[in-house]
Amino acid sequence: MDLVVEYNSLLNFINFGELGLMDNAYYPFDTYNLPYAICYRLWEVLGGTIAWLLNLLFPDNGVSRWLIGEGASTLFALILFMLVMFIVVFVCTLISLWMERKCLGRMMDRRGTMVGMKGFLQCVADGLKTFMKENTLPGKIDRMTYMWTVSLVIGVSVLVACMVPLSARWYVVDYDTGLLIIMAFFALAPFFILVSGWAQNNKYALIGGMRAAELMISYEVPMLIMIATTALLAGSFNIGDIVYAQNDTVWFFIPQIIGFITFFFCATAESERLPFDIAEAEAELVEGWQTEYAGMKWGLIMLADYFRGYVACAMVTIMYLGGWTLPFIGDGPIPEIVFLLKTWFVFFLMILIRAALARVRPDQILNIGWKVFMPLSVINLAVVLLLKVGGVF
Amino acid sequence: MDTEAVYQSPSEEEVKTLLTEKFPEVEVTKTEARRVYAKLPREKVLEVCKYIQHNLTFEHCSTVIGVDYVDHMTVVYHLSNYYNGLMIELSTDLPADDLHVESVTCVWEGANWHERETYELFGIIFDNHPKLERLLTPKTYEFYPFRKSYKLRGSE
Amino acid sequence: MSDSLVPVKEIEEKMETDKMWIIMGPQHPFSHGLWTLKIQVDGEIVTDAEPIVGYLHRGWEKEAENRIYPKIIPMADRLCYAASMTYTHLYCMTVEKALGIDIPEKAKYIRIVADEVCRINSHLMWLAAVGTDLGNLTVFLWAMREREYFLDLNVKLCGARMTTNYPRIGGVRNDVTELFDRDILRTVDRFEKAMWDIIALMDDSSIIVSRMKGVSYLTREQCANIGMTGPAMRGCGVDFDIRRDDPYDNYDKVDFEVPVLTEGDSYARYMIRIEEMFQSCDIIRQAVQKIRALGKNAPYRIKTPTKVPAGSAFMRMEDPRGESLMYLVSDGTDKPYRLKVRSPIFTNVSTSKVMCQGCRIADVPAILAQIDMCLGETDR
Amino acid sequence: MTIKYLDKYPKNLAKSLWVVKPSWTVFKLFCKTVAHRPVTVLYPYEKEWVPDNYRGRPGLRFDKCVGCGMCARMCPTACIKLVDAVDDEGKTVKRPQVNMGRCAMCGYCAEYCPVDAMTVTPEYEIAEYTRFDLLYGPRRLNYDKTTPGMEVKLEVTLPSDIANGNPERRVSLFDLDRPELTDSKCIGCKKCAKVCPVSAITMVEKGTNEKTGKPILRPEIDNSKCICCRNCVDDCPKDALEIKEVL
Repeated sequence: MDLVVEYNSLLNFINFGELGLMDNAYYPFDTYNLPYAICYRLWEVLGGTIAWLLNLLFPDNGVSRWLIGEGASTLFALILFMLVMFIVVFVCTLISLWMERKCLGRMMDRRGTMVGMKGFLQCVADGLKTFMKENTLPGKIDRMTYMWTVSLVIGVSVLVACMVPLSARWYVVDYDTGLLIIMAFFALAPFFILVSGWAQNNKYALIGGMRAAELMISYEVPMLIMIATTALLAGSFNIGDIVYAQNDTVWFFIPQIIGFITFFFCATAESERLPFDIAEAEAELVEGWQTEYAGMKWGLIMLADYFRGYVACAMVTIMYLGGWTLPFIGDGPIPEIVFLLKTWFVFFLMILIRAALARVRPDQILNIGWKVFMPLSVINLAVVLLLKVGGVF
Repeated sequence: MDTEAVYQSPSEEEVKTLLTEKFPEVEVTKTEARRVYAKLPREKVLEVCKYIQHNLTFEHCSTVIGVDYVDHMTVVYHLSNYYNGLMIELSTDLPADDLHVESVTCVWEGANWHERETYELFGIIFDNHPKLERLLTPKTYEFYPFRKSYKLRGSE
Repeated sequence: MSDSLVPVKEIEEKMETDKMWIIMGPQHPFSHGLWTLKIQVDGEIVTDAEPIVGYLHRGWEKEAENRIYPKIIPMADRLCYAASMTYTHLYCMTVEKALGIDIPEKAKYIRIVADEVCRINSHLMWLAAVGTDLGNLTVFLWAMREREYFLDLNVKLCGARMTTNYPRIGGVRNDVTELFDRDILRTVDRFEKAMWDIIALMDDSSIIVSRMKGVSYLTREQCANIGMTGPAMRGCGVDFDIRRDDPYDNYDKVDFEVPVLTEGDSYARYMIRIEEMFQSCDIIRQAVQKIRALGKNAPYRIKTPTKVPAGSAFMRMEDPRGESLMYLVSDGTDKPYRLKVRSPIFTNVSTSKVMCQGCRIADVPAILAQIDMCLGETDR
Repeated sequence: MTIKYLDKYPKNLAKSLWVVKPSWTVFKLFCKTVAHRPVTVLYPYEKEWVPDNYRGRPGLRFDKCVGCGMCARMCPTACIKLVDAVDDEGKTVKRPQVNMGRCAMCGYCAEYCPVDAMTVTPEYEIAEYTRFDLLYGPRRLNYDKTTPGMEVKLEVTLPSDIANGNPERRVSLFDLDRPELTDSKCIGCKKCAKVCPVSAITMVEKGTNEKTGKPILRPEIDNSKCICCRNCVDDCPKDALEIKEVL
């Protein structure tokens, strides 16, 4: 409890002068934004120090005045804000990576990673190792496409991971169509995978890329239907609205239990995790579309995979598990931690599935996608429609 | 195909009498429990093998083995019956200057690789084999390593 | 029909897709060992396959011609790392046959125990490989965990884990150690319980079953003719097991079932192997009882002459992977004149074209896992 | 015996909800391994127990060794070589040296050693930085904690004993084999006496040569000392000695 109290006192310090923050003419958000507030305060300290030092050297200069002005503060606060958002998501992803290694190890009757902090530092070591490798390019590739596709795959994944809000006060943008935008960016990566598979001049990569495309096409549709269903139930595409709608009634996995299971599997497939990782099926396709990427590129692709896995879990949490709210408590003192715990719980389910199941064959994946998940999502929609018409929600 | 009676699980004695009656050239040298050892001239190999496969229902060809006796070479076939576990060992001698024998791949598909192996290691040519190429050794090899004339370089 | 209309068939011919050769191996995650499988694919469907072996050709048979008889036993271990005991056993049996001697009862039963432990080892290794080929690493690690207990048994028996060098011409290397029978019975009991967990992971998972069911169908005649042997053959309906139908050592004195299925698909081959592990447990129990009954001081190894009389002899045995056969020609010296090994996988892998045709790329590892590749004995 | 697995499977998987049972099995093991430790051993820090007869590197008891070279003769990888070594009394003697880079750990040297000087040892961590370091000289082959369990006894029963209805008797492979002299071939060169590691061979005068007047020397073998190492047989220039196998 002490920790919570301390955290709250810290927040109170940051919230100090909240109104002042909001009164800033350049304030980029509509509502209170915690990371921005942190960054703003941080810049007030940093920028104020710089301005003061400059002022000591050149008394009463314009730069100092500009640095503590409203516009410059907002600008630098936004730059810090980007950094903070990325670092938080990065650490969350690293934790889920560590969790996967550790839990998977225990499920397989082994220990998982062992280096430092119960194996957490192994992620850091692996990252450093891949980053320090030589940047090799295979011959006879389409070099341009090869490079920009992988950059885009990674970039889009990081972008979409950062766009997931952790609470009502922790977000990047608060669109009315937030869920759709996340979904749109989430579904963008397979296109680049297809192109990159072609650009590598490798038969395995080509087949892997085509598999990624077919996987995406067949799983996008049920996913979108289920997003629409949730939006129908909540009456909005806005993430905050969806979460608070669940807080007001019940978590949505109760009325749409079919949808929850189906969406969970679809999300697993979309993030190309085992059992649905046919695009990089290592048994037959070596490493699928990543075959020709080595060193840092491969490390970043791996990280991007976990970013996508994190986003998939976050979407399940937002849509079905009540987001950052808890029943009877609502937002609570630290909604961000609640949200992350729920996300990691969903990720644990994914790890469980990964440990228990084998890889599905491509034609079976398409069959499951079109013949099982598609009808199930439509049934789910029908159930929700009945509930809505019946006036339960 | 021979249209004679089919013996599904012949005993050792039956195999001996049937083989020697049908093919006077075949010489059954020895019989043991579930084992029949026979010798035959190389011209008759395919004919006898067809008879053994179709009429005595020896469905499985275990091996085709080459042995280099310096003055001649021997090809040994091990054929087995899936109904009573009987095995026939057919051996045929090839003169050293004319290493040709009819392939039995058309009778047992399983003999394919064994014949290829015997060809590449001993230089015994199996006529009418669908694909008589080197299998284990590189395609650029020009000698037959398992012949006695091929000495190992190092000594123990 | 007017000339402007192009016949449908012609259009179909024109629209035929390009076929692509994919070379899988020798460094490929699916090839357990050094071999290459060239597959021709039409989209995702395999239209042709050609296995290429020989990367590990060491001239084993030629090498054996330059060694005295006892020195070939450690070499026979290295034919197959997973089934070393059976190859050593087979070699010793062949030499014994050429010598015309009969070995003590106890040695026969110890060999049976060692063989069946080796069979379980090998099958668990195969199960692990099937797990990874189908994309489930948990099966791999669980199977390897079970295998470890049997490797420990090997250590207790003869001091080595994999290359056991245990059977000898005329018997076995050493007597069973004290408490070995207790250890082995415990291990077997434990294994039978633990096996159901792995089965729950494999057979109760609809994904694994659906990936193996109905692929690479072979008829009984086809299977016998292309020379496939072992569990793969029994999965196709050939009711034949050398241990039962052509018994060697004392296999006719132990009681066991030979599982046979007529489905002929990949899943049937899988099921046969799983059942064989349970049957091996039964055989081990009976043989251990027999060893106990023979008493502590029963002879387990007889002295054999160093020179083998001239002549030829062959023996065959039921390897974990199929029928293995050794043919020995002796010229009366202490070195063999010719020693030929018939490896089951050498023939089984030549059938991969028949098995892979018409399947999908993703099926190829699942199908070839059922062959249980081991390149040491294939290339020799 | 009964079929145990095939009568239960394949079963209708829809009844067990397709993928629920494997997931549940994995989850059970997860709970178990979180509460207890997993089955894996943290190798460099903890090691598995190995029995005495574990076949690690070969070990040599210097004092017991007679330098007969049986190990070098039986080694399948030819990694054993007899080298000169200085024993405790300052004499130069022949002792085996093992090239561990080639050793296959088959245990033949321990098995065929007639005096049980060679043993197997449970030492398996023998990685070195250079190939030269892998050469184990006679002194380095010594293993401090040698126990009787590390000796490999070559116990065999004679087929003739079994035929006589006395199968209990076990002897070493070398107990009864003795080299036998073909008198007409022997030239009396004393080579066998020189190479005999246990000095079981003495040259005995058997009369004088009629033409030259020199004494005729013939080896005489002390059966109680002979260990049947075959050195005399191998080194005989005229193949006059031959091992007579007792079966």
